[in-house]
Amino acid sequence: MLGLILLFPLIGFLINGLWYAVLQAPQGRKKAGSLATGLVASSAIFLSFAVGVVAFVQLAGMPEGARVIENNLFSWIKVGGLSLDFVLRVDPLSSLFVLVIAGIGTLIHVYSIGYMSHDETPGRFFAYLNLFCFSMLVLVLGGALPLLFLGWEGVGLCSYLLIGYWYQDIEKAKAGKKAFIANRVGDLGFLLGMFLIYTTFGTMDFSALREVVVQRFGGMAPAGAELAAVTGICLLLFVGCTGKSAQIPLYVWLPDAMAGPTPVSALIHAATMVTSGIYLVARLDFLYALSPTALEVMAWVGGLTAFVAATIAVVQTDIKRVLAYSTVSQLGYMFLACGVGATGAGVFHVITHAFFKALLFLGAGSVIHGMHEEQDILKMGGLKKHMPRTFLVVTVAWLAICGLPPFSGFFSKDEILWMAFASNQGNRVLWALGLLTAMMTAFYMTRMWIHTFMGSERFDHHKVHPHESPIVMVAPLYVLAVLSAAGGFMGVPHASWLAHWLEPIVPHVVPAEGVNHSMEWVLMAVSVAVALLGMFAAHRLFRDLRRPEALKARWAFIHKVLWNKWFVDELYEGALIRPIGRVSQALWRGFDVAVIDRIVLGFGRASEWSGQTLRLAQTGSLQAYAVFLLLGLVLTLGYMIYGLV
Amino acid sequence: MQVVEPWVVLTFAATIFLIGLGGLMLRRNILVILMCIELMLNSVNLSFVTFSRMHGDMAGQVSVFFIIVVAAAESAVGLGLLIAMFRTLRSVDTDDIRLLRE
Amino acid sequence: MAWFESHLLSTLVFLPLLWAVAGLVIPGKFRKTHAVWALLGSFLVFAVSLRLYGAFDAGGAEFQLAERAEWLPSLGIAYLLGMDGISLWLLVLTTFLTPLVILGSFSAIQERTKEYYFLLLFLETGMLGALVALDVFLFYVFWEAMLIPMYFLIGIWGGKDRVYAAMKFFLYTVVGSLLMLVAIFYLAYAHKVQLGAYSTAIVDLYRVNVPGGGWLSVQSILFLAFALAFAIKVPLFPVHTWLPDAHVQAPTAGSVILAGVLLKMGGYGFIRFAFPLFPEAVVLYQPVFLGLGAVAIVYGAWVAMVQPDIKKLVAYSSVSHMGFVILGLFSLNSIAAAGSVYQMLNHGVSTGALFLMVGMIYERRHTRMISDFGGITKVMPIFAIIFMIVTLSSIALPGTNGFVGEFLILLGTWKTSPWAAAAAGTGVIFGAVYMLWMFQRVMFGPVTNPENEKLRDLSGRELAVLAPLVVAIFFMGIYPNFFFEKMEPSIQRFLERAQVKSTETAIADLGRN
Amino acid sequence: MLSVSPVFFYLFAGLAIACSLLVVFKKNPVSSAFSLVLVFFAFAGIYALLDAHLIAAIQILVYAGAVMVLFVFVIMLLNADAPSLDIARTSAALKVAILAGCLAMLAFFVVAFKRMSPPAPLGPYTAEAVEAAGGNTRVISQLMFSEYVLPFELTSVLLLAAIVAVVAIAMRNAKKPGSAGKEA
Amino acid sequence: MENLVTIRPELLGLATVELEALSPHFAVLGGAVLALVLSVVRWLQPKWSVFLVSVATALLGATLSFPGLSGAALAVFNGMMVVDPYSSFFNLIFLLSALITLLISFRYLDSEKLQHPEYYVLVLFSALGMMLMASARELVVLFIALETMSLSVYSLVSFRRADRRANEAAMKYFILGGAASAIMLYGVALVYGATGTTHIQAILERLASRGAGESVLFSVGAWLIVAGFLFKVASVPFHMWMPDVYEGAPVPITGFMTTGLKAAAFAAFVRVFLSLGYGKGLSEAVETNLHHILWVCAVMTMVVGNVIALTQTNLKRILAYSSIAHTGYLMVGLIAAPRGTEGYSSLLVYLAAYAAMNLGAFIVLTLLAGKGDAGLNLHDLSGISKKNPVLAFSMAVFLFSMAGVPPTAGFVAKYLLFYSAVQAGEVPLVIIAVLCSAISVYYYLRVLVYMYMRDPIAGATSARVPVWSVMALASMVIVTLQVGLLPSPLVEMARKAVAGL
Repeated sequence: MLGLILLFPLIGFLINGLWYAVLQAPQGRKKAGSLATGLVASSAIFLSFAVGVVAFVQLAGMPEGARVIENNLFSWIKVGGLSLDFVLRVDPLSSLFVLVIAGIGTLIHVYSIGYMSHDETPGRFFAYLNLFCFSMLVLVLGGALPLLFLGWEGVGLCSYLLIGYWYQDIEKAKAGKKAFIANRVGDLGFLLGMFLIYTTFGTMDFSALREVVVQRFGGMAPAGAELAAVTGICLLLFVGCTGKSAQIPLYVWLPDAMAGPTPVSALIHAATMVTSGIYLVARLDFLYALSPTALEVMAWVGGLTAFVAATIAVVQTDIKRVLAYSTVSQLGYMFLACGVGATGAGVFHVITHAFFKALLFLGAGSVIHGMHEEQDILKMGGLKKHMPRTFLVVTVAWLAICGLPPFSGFFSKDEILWMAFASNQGNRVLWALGLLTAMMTAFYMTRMWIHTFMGSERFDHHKVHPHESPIVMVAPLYVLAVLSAAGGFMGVPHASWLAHWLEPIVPHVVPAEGVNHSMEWVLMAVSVAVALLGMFAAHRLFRDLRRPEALKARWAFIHKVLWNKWFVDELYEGALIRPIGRVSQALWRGFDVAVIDRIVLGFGRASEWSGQTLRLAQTGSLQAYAVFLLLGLVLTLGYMIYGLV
Repeated sequence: MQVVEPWVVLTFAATIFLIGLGGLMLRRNILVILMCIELMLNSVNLSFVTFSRMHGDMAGQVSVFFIIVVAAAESAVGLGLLIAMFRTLRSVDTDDIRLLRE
Repeated sequence: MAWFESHLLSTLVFLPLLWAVAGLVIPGKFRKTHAVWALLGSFLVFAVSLRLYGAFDAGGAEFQLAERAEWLPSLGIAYLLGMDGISLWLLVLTTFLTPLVILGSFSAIQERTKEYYFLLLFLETGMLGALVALDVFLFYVFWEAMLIPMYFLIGIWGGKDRVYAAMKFFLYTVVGSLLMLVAIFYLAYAHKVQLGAYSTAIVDLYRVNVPGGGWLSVQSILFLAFALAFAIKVPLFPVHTWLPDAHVQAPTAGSVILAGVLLKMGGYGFIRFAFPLFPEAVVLYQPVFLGLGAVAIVYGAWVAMVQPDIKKLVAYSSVSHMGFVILGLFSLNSIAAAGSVYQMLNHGVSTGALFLMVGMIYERRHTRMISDFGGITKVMPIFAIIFMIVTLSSIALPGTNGFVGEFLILLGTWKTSPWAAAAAGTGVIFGAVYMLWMFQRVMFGPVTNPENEKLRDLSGRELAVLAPLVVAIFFMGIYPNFFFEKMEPSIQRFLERAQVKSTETAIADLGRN
Repeated sequence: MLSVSPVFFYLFAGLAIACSLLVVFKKNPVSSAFSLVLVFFAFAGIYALLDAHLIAAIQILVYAGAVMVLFVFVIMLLNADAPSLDIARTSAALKVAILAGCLAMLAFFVVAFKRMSPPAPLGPYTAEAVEAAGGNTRVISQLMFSEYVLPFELTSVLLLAAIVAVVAIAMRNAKKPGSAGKEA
Repeated sequence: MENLVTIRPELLGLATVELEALSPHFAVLGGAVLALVLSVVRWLQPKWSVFLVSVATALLGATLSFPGLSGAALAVFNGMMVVDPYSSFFNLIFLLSALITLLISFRYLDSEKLQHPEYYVLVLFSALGMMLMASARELVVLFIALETMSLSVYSLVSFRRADRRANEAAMKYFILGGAASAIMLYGVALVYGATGTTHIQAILERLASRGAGESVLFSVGAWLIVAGFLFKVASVPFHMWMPDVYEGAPVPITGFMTTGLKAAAFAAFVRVFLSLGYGKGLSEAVETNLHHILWVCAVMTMVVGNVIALTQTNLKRILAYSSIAHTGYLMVGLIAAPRGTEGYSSLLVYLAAYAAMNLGAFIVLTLLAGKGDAGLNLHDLSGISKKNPVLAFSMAVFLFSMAGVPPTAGFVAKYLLFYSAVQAGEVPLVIIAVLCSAISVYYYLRVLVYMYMRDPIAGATSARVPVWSVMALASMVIVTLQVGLLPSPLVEMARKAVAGL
């Protein structure tokens, strides 16, 4: 039954793909419209969503402890001591992700029908989108690490294809390549982690792995070499996560990924792909729990990423880049949560973030759609009047992301902050950092909100006349708006259905003893206050634009640093890419051609040279030959006699 | 009456042989070279005769007979070659035959 | 027909040659008929190889379908053929690629087609013979006989300075194999001394114990002689400089066969001769070759990055891919060994496809410089799709054949030496870098060069050439067990012969997998 | 030990060495030819001393008579009797090398001959036995036609081959080139 | 004094079994004389008659010597000559090479306007000389046979009388040849002095009994004889004459010399080498010295031959230096033979294979040679494969065979030779040999480069290939490939031949 979830998007991909390749691609063939191809794609993902819901219901029906549906499709690789089966497994954790992926996927597919209406080859777009959903579902449903890796690289490929969808613009193609290579760096860490698991525990299947770990370590924590191995595994897998979920060292590709069409950014770079890192950590939570150092590293990386991304987002002017950095920042939050041991909170934030971030992106999409591809918020303003429905839904999302109480953002972010403060892995500094980032999030989101919808209209009127997006785009927004608003209630502190639901996979974290219960309410109030403070500051600052200009002039240096993304891209270019280029040039010209070939040809030239010199001995004069003969004779005779005398 | 030591005769034959060999290398005039070859063959004959006397065996002397025949035939062919060469090169000097080299 | 049934391997080996000789009758000017005749022949040979697949039963004896005939009894040299799981798949790869190559060169080769197709089929005979020969002398005969047709293929139909490339290719291999020949002499004589009778059959030579021990003991020197000959063929890092020249100058068909099969001879040689004959030396030199393999992977990738010429880039990528094979073989455990044999098959398919496609662009634009291209996707969409699939297979994307090979090799190598696996792992990244960078400069971006505007897309024939390869890429990626079933027992025997107790059995009893 | 009177031997030996040096160092080929004749006479003398009377006779008949006549005839034919100064043209270093080479060889031979152990079993054909059997010539000719019949016959083949060879070399392809083998 | 029994009539008569054994020799001699007579008869068109008679003689001689291959060794003429499988094996090589030379010379002489019947007679006489050398068991007889062969070859070398280079080559060959023969003869004299006999078998026995093995006289004499042979096979210290003579001589004769003359020299060399006790009779000290000298000579021959050939552009000179190189390989076989289990059989196989491929190469050269042997430089060959593909293909087979690339006779020969050398423990020598043959691959393939990979020169016409030459060429290609693919008949023949030594 689980095979069906995968089958539908695959069939969707094949239909669109073959239809495009055979009928549309060759020169002179008519291109199919976005409606037809869109419907095929959307129905495929919707059916998969339906099956997902059925599976969810079935799971819910099962007894508490044994909530697992598993079917083994076929034996993938069986060689030497290794045997990998293509086994799909759904349990509470992955069912949630399936619903999120398929659900939001369907909404975005419907939205794309409208968004891609005037694109030349929508068939190709929808084929890639379906392929992405297929890979993401494989990632989530995969029962063993290699299968997860199959999905892992599959989504990497689809993000490459979709970012570089408009391939004629070389910049967009470069962005796609950058994304794929950054992911590949991460994937190497993932691979090595997988090998370390196999060599230490002998299996890569999740359930088998869990049994081996429990049986080997049971209660007491591992020590010495065992600890080193487990920590190694966790850190290597985390390197994979940083690659995929855009954390500190490898996050540079996500902002550039905005080159892709907006639905792509919404689906891949907000809701699904970037969260696969969290899914992996959650799936192997029983391993991460064993190595405190790994958790600490994760927490700090998450915290720092959140903070740095937030600082950059503050100064960005492109609407999609602001959202991109905000995503990086929110992902930092999620890893912060996992790092302090509250994986449940992390998963909860994934879900809520998926709702409001997808909504924000789609909202931005409809703004851009209305403003005829204009993405710079400084050239927008006053769109409230022109796009009332978009304004409404974006406002809901804005409130959610700032973390105001009734909305979903508040519950998940607050849970994370509380855990950062209270759990025995958490520490005060991280909590403070998180709080500061929350404030800055509110600040830059409000800035974007004001620039886009409020204030004077800064676009030139006769060229651009904004209009509301068609119903096919707005309907999904409404659904998402509802989810963003109500989504928080599934994880109300102390009575969270979600924690209960994830119980067997992700144990519920109890706050450390030293912290008394009442502190939670106090901190909740503090975080709401901080959010309001951020909003109010942005509102005051950006009411008339002269004041930010002045601020920018005074703090020019800081602005320049933030505007250039802390010069991280330049750092990588200078430190890695250019030196490797120079070294390989040296290797090729220098070593390959100069050293090896010279040696090889050297032998040839040496024999040629000796040939030339010896050849001169053939002077042609009879006398010389005779003397040479005598010489030979005398020497040899002498040697013969020498032996005897 | 004293007797001649065999090695004296053989050394004498060897000196003649080496004079012939040396002459062959020293002289450029092909005629003299041919004569030197004859000298060498004569000294070989002498060695054969001396050895056959020492061994009290006639094999040496019979072989000398055949060697003389061969030497004669060889010098005839040599002179023939010399005439043929002379007809085209108009000289009997080895310096002129340096066309084939390296 | 009974004779064919009982002498399946001989028919397989000599059918192409006889067919080629029969083809000589067709007069020179009927170009098309030569090509079609050769194509027919190659299909026939492919059919025979499929029959072989059927006849080979995995559980059976080590070398099956064996044929023996006295050849030089006084020296114990016999015409001994036999096949095991590993050579089965390399045979099928050869017979699978040859028809595609012939079909691919219909339009490419216009002059002297009679000799061209004769040489191609002669080359096929050489390759097939080397794969099934179980007598060291017979193997050496086929091993060198292969060089002659390839030398002419590169030399006559090649690019600008083809003569230099052909000569370098020939001399490189000959020097290596001559040293191997001396090692064969020593071994054959050791067999006579130790076991009384003359024999150069490989099974007998396995029994000869050569004094092992130190770095420069007899066994090590003999091993190095064999290893050098095969390393040149692989090509392994320090002795690889002939490959880029040979590939750049060879005609399309030549470089496909060169990359597709000739490079595998090196790997096959290691498996059949170097490892089982000198197990101690293998263990002794294991770190050296693991290092060389890893260096080859990284070095090949790095140098490929800066190549202006597509063919040279693909050539250096072959150095990198084959570095994986060496890494896998020298990890001496069954997963890595299976991975490296599988990687050899993958490399044959994906690099073969790459060269075919580069050939197709070359036929249209007569240039191989990346800078001359740009925005080809707009003009040739079908070509772009297939080129993308082949590129993905070359950078080992899961789901394609490349991934299975590299995954197993890295997993196996990790067990033997984590550092080598980690270093080789970076090759995966650099692989993606140079392939995608090339793909982007060639296919994406606006159509800058006016000549690129009017390029016609793939013709039916060209599609027919590429379709089987694309199917193979996905089939090998999704259902590798089809290949592993037949290969498995032979790999076990190979490792037992290399007398190394495979380490993973120690781990297997830790937990079920 | 050779029962040879030293006086005569040293006389002939001295003559032979002197004349052969003359052969080599004389500028005029004709004088070289004549000194070569003297050498042959000296050799004939030594043969006689060594009781090889047939060889001595043949030496004079064949060498002195036939070969030298041929030489002189050729010298006159090519009127090459002009003195050729070719010794001067060879470089001094070459001369020294040749001399040194020859002296070294001579030293080796002398060493070889001095260490020669007397051959133990004396063959049947001692001087006296040959005398008794009817003289040197008789014995040689009888041997020639019994034990050594093969070399004897082969020399005839050799001479035939030599004649054909010389004819092929020296004939003048005068008149019609390519004429079907009708030569002078 | 009992009267000496000097007259032994029984030695004069020839029993019928001896007649049969000697039939090849008598056939060739009779044929030569008949050809000589016919060349004088004017009305009978001597050009054709002599040619046909000589070809018939060569064929007859070859067929007659076949039975000798399997027969027992038969000593004739008081043991001075022996007809055994060894000599029959070599007779086949000599007559084969004489036959091929005759076949290709016919058209060659026409084009050179040198159609004189003496040519064919001299070829037969030199073939006869070679046959006698192979079966001579007595040093003087060997010397006479050697001289018969040499005299006829001197004349054949200078056959193109009008061409200065031919005369020069002949004169150089004669003078140096004469000196070498004199040196060898002096060696024979010294060996006679040391052992009291010139009979090969007797020398060996006397060596053991008289203890002459250690005497300086014997070792000096032995080395002088070996030096004489080294000159004939053109080993390094004595090789200077060969390139010039090969270039000066007419092409068929160069072919005849590289195959027939070298084989004859080696045939006699092996017999004499055995009789001089290398491997059995010689004392320890002399043997090691001789081994060292030969080792050095072999290495230098291989290196010099291969390396200078790299620099040559004239095909005849390339094949001359390649012949020197092959002499080097043969010397490796010679050194290794006594200690290796294979003995001299690999040497014989090599000589046979070398003869086949070399004759083939020279057939192609003769057909390509222009007037006065012009047109044999490398660039004249460019594009031949387009003009006459048959010639190009056969030349390719011969060149690959010389380079020792598998499916050809050259490879099998090299394999056996080096295999027996490794068995004799000469591994360093074999490694040097193998590396030298790697060098040789370059200059052999360079010829192929010009033939196949260069475009033909404008106006180059395809050479008219007469029927005789095609027959000869086809037979050589077949022999080269046949020995390459099915070597066992030749190897068995060689092993039987060596058994009798």
